Amino acid sequence: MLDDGVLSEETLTGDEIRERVRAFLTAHDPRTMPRQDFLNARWDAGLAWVHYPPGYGGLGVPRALQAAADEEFARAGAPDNAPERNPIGLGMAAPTILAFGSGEQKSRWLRALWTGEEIWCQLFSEPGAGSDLAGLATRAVKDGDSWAVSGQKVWTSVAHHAKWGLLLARTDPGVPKHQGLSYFACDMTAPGVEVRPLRQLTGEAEFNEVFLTDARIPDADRIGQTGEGWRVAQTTLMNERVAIGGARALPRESGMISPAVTLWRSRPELRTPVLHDRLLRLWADAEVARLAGERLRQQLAAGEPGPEGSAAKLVFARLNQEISAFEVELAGADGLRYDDWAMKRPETSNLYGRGPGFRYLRARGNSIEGGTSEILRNIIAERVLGLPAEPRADKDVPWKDVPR
Amino acid sequence: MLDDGVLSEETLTGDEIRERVRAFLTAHDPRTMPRQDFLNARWDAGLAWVHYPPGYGGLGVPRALQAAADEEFARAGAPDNAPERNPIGLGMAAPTILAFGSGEQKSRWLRALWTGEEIWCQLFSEPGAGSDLAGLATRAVKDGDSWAVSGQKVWTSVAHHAKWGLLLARTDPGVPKHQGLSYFACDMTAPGVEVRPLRQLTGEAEFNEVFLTDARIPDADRIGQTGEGWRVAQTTLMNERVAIGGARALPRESGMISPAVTLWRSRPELRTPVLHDRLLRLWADAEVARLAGERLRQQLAAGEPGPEGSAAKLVFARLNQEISAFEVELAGADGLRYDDWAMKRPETSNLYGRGPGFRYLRARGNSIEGGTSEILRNIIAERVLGLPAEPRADKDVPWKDVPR
Amino acid sequence: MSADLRYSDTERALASALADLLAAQSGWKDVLARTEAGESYDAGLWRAVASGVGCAGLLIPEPLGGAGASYRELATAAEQFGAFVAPVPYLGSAAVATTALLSAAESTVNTPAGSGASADLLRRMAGGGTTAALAAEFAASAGSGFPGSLRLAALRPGDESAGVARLRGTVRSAADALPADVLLVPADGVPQGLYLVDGTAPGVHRVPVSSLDMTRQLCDITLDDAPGRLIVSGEAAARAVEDALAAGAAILAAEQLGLAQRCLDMTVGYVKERRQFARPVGSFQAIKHRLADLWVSVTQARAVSRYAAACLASGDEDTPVAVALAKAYCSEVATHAAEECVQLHGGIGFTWEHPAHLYLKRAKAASVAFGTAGAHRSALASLASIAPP
Amino acid sequence: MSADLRYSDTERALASALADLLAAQSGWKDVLARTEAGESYDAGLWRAVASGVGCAGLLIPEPLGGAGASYRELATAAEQFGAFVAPVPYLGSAAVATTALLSAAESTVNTPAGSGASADLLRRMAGGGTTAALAAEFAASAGSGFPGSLRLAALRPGDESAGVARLRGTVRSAADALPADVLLVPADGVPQGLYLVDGTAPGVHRVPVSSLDMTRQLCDITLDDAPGRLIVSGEAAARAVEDALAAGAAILAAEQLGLAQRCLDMTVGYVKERRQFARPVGSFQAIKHRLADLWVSVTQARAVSRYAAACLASGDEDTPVAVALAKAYCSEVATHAAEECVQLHGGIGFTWEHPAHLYLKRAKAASVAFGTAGAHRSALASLASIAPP
Repeated sequence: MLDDGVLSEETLTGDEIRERVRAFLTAHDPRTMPRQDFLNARWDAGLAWVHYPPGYGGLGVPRALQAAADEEFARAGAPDNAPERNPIGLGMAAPTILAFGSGEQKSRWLRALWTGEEIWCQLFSEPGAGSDLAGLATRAVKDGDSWAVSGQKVWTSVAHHAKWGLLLARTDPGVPKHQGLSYFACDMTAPGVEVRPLRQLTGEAEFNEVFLTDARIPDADRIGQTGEGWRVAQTTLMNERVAIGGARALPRESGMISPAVTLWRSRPELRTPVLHDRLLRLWADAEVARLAGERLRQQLAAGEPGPEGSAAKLVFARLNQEISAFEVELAGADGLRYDDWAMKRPETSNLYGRGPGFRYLRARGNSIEGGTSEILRNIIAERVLGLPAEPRADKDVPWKDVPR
Repeated sequence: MLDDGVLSEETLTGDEIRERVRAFLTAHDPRTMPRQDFLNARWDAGLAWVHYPPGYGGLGVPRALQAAADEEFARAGAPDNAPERNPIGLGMAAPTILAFGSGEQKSRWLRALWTGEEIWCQLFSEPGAGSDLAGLATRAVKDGDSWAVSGQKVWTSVAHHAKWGLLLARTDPGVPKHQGLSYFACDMTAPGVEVRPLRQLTGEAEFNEVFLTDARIPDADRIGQTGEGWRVAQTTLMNERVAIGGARALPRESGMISPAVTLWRSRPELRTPVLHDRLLRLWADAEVARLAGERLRQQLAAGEPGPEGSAAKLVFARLNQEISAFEVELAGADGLRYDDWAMKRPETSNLYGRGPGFRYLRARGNSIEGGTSEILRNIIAERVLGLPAEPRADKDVPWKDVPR
Repeated sequence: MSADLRYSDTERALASALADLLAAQSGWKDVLARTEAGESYDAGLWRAVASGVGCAGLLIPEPLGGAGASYRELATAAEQFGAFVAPVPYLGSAAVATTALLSAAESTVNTPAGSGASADLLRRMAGGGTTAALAAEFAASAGSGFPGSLRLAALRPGDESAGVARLRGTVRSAADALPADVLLVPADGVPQGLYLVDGTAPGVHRVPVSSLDMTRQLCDITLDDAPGRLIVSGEAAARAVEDALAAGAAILAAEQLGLAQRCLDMTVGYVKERRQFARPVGSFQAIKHRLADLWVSVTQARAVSRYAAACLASGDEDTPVAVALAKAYCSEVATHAAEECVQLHGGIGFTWEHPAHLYLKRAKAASVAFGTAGAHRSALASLASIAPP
Repeated sequence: MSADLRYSDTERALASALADLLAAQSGWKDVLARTEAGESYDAGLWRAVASGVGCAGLLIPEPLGGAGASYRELATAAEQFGAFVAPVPYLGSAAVATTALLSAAESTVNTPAGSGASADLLRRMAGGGTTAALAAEFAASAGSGFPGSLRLAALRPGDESAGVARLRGTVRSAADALPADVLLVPADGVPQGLYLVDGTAPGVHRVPVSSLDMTRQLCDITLDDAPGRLIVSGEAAARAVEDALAAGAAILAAEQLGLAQRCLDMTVGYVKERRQFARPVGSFQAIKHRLADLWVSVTQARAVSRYAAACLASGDEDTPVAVALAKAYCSEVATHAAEECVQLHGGIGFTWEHPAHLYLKRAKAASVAFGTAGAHRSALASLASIAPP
């Protein structure tokens, strides 16, 4: 999350935050209170995401103070909001709603989002609009107080558990592509919304296709102005990349390098000088990437957001791919086996679970999902380095007149 | 050379070629005849480049038979034509003249070119037109029976020894850039032609800048039609890349890998496992590249030219750079030293001479000279793989109207 | 160097006929459907390529009913099997087992040419009716020593007079052994040797393995006092196994070349058609440069693959270098090509319903099979006199 | 992990002041002209950075007249020296020799703080008026053992009473020793120790070496019974040399970071302006992607360089890992950045009359100095418990 929300004038200290949490826990005993009630109360007390504004689950203090609150709650054995079940809601929907939602929308959505009562998913990509997201074809046509939406979305994770989808749809095909988009919260349980599993090359179906057939969305669920969808979506995407690239503080040997070094240490008979050299390089690269993530985290915490989030996602994808490729080779005969090809719908996405073959295959997606590495390089080149854009044939042409 | 010239109906065998050479040597004793006379006579006998047409130094037989002739001459201790002194003449000028020159031009130029009496250089690149060669600005204005030429050329090797330069100049700025070029042979000793050394980062000045100030070129020295210069230049460039990429049969451990393995074998104390791994990879890559060069040579010899010449030049540049970079590291403390920074003008270009530092620095040029690696990748993508061209702003616009 | 690195007219004709057959009978949807149905090998396709194009017996001499061709032709065929990720046991049977049997037949000098157990089996394999497989880990490479996980066991009454040995032990992750009629079993003991074991004999257990390469399903083989017949022993047996693994590596390198070329072709075709930003994706320079680099790599891989096949065909003394170079280089090119194929297809290339993953899985598994690129490059240290520290 | 990886305000101010000074007094044309004139070190510039910005004594405690800053500030300054390929002996004197002397001073516990030979010398170095250099090969890295090419020689009459030792031998390719007033000489013998040798003493011979990095000219040092004064011996001497080489590697990594950033900036600036095919070269996607990748690498390099400086500054026990990571990573990024700088400038970048080569040469030489990337990664094997085969 690049936006630290509204800062209150007077900032609390970490100790004061801890004090507030302890006071809250005195009044709300997690051992006796129902989980949902406890989480609702925590949100209402501004101790959910402390950097969010008062009234929306926070206290308007710097993001860096969140750790103090979380630690106190964890120490008391309080239930958390199971953030791994709602990654898109917490990582992408919340900052977007915070930045562009109306007061009514923030009040209506943020609490159930944070507590995990309502899961969110993202309806952006389409079969014909992947890298060229702004070229998407899903149409939303105004009909009284609501919008009729038809189209096909793809690569939608957790859609089968979600109550809400962040939907980007074309509301005006008569203007250039970036200008004709609007942004909605789509009720995933509404008629006309059909979710089908999309099987990927690992054998699993982590993702879905979502077919929208004249689905109705109240205008009250539009986020931002009509035609402003592209700008709203940028907030979502930026937060997605930060989330994927990993801006959390992690210990050494986290992530993909962990199973690789574990295999190395436990199976001396697999070692060769060539593999040793490769592992040392990968270990070093992983550690450098971790330090870069830590530096990014420190900058964010200090209110100095930089463009390094895009770098983190690029490096994350490359390293996951290289390390898992190495691990298959290190495993040798075992690397030729695969645990299970059966089609499954995992509850959460786990990039590092299962065997080396799974990790290798799953990691191929890391440079595609959430913005391909190619698109990220374009973004870095143009927005960070200021290199000139390519000649564009579709920029000033009404979307409907662009050949496709 | 991708063009095997005109094949005569009846092809001679290698033994018959050898027989002809022996007969020639009986009539022309290399031990007593002046060198130039001997070479002239060899050319007149069609034993210079046997695949060239009769009357132009050849016999119109397959190029593969050249080796037989050269071997017989070498066996007899006959002087050769010192091909290393005239690389552009033999490698690029000759096939261009053969393909596009008039009968009069072939007769006038080819003999002195082959014997080395007249050295040729190439006047293509300009400070403002490197990769975009067709955008060059040197102007040639017709004035009676001759052309007045003004402009600046750069990266001209052997210009200071050359009698002739292959010149590409703009004869019509009012048409799109590729259409307004013509191709000339420029007398490098004529008034208005000034050659200045161009020092490169190795300290040496292998190349020159050539300043043309109202230099006069007779229309009789134009090669190909007026406005056809780009097409003629393609023949020159294709031959340049084949020559640079190396289509000659070479023994294992030729070229840049040779000093590296020699250093490895002679200095056991420099060896480490990491460097060992790198050297094995480089050795393997160099050997694979050699095999690819050999396959290309076999295809050319069998009259099956393929597009692999561009690949060869790309790989040649990359390998030279990687191997020499490795060698500097292998050399350790010695790699930190440099033999001599003094400005010199070497007689011939030697990529592999001197020390590791020189090889490393000189190799940086391999991906720039004779078509950058970037331009070669464009060519492969578009001409070999048939990928669509980029949008072009300068294709159908008169050259004079293109902003620069 | 005298090796001809081009394709002969015969080879071109063979490749063309095989490509036609595979395109007609084994499109990627058939291959994918078969993996889902659990019928990983396509017996009908094998019969067709054996009888229609003669692929089963390319290496087998004409007197034994084979085509009397060479590793050059087999490598050419392998390129097509790679291009179609064809689920047939050509590699295990027509390359590896055949090489082991030819090597064994050559070593049994006191047996008249064309007779003996090896020759008998080769005669049955020539038409494809019988297939054989070496009972060895697919990851094993030439130079890693005689496999030691299978051993001679105590004889049973009557074995001696029947000329039967008893074999025990387990080999994991063996390739093309699942559909094989006969197993060639390298067994430790006295004598250390290569034994023929009938796939249907009592005590032969094969368990299919869920394999990274879904189109070349591996199996674990357990022999439980299974009866075997010695075909060659001692040094000659070790040589037969070495020859077989070296040939397997070289032929697999050719398969990798064919796979890489196909991945390149598929990707080039896709990016020419796929439009984003109102342009074909293939008109973007970064994509063009990557595909140009890939084409360069494939070009290089072709040269070294041809060289390895030519060296094997002529028994050149440079064969160990050629095989190591080919397997090292082609392993990396094929994996890279398949990875680029997935990446440049974008989301669709990451789905189950697109062929890219079939190629990715075969490429990655093949890069481990018969020795990784790193292992083969390490072998060059002694072959090329580049001594370690 | 508690290390702060950002720049402090002090560090930003230091970097900015130093950049202004270097831009004003040491443009690349000045640097190039100096190399051609054979005056490889710029004494005036050194005086300016020492007095104007206090760079000479950053590590030296305030009681000894220094700035009492830390490796963090020195690393920040090093980035600027790299960005300008500045021909000043900051690395050899303010980083390496200073660290050796600080380490020695810490070990000589029976000397009151602020007294003794090390402290005296540090006091003279704090203002930049005196520079010192370690007499060691520039390619030597921490962990490669006590240098052995210089040895104690027989004493001359009167030496003993004067407290003088005699030193003999040759060290090749030493950095920043050419302009040094004092040499710190690690010498074998009894006692093995670190000795101070005055640069003007009889028997001290320094021969300039034609160096790959024209902006940091090396020299060969020959000592011919040169008089030296022991400042620390035994294990403490070995530790002083180790500390000095480790600090050298970390500070050089920061220099490499600054150099890489500058190469990236120069290249980005050039491709925005340079037009070919009626477009800025920087609008071509392949160029954009390469520069984006380079920017990513520089971003990563910054994090690891900062980490190494922070570890050194706080004496963190992770320092050996941090230094190895930083030198390994930054060596490759700097070399790659300089190579891309040459390549993407096209022909002009290959000429003598463009600054790209000054960066290329420094980057390549720095990648060998104080241990190559490969050597530092190999050191991680034991530091990170990744045991070799």
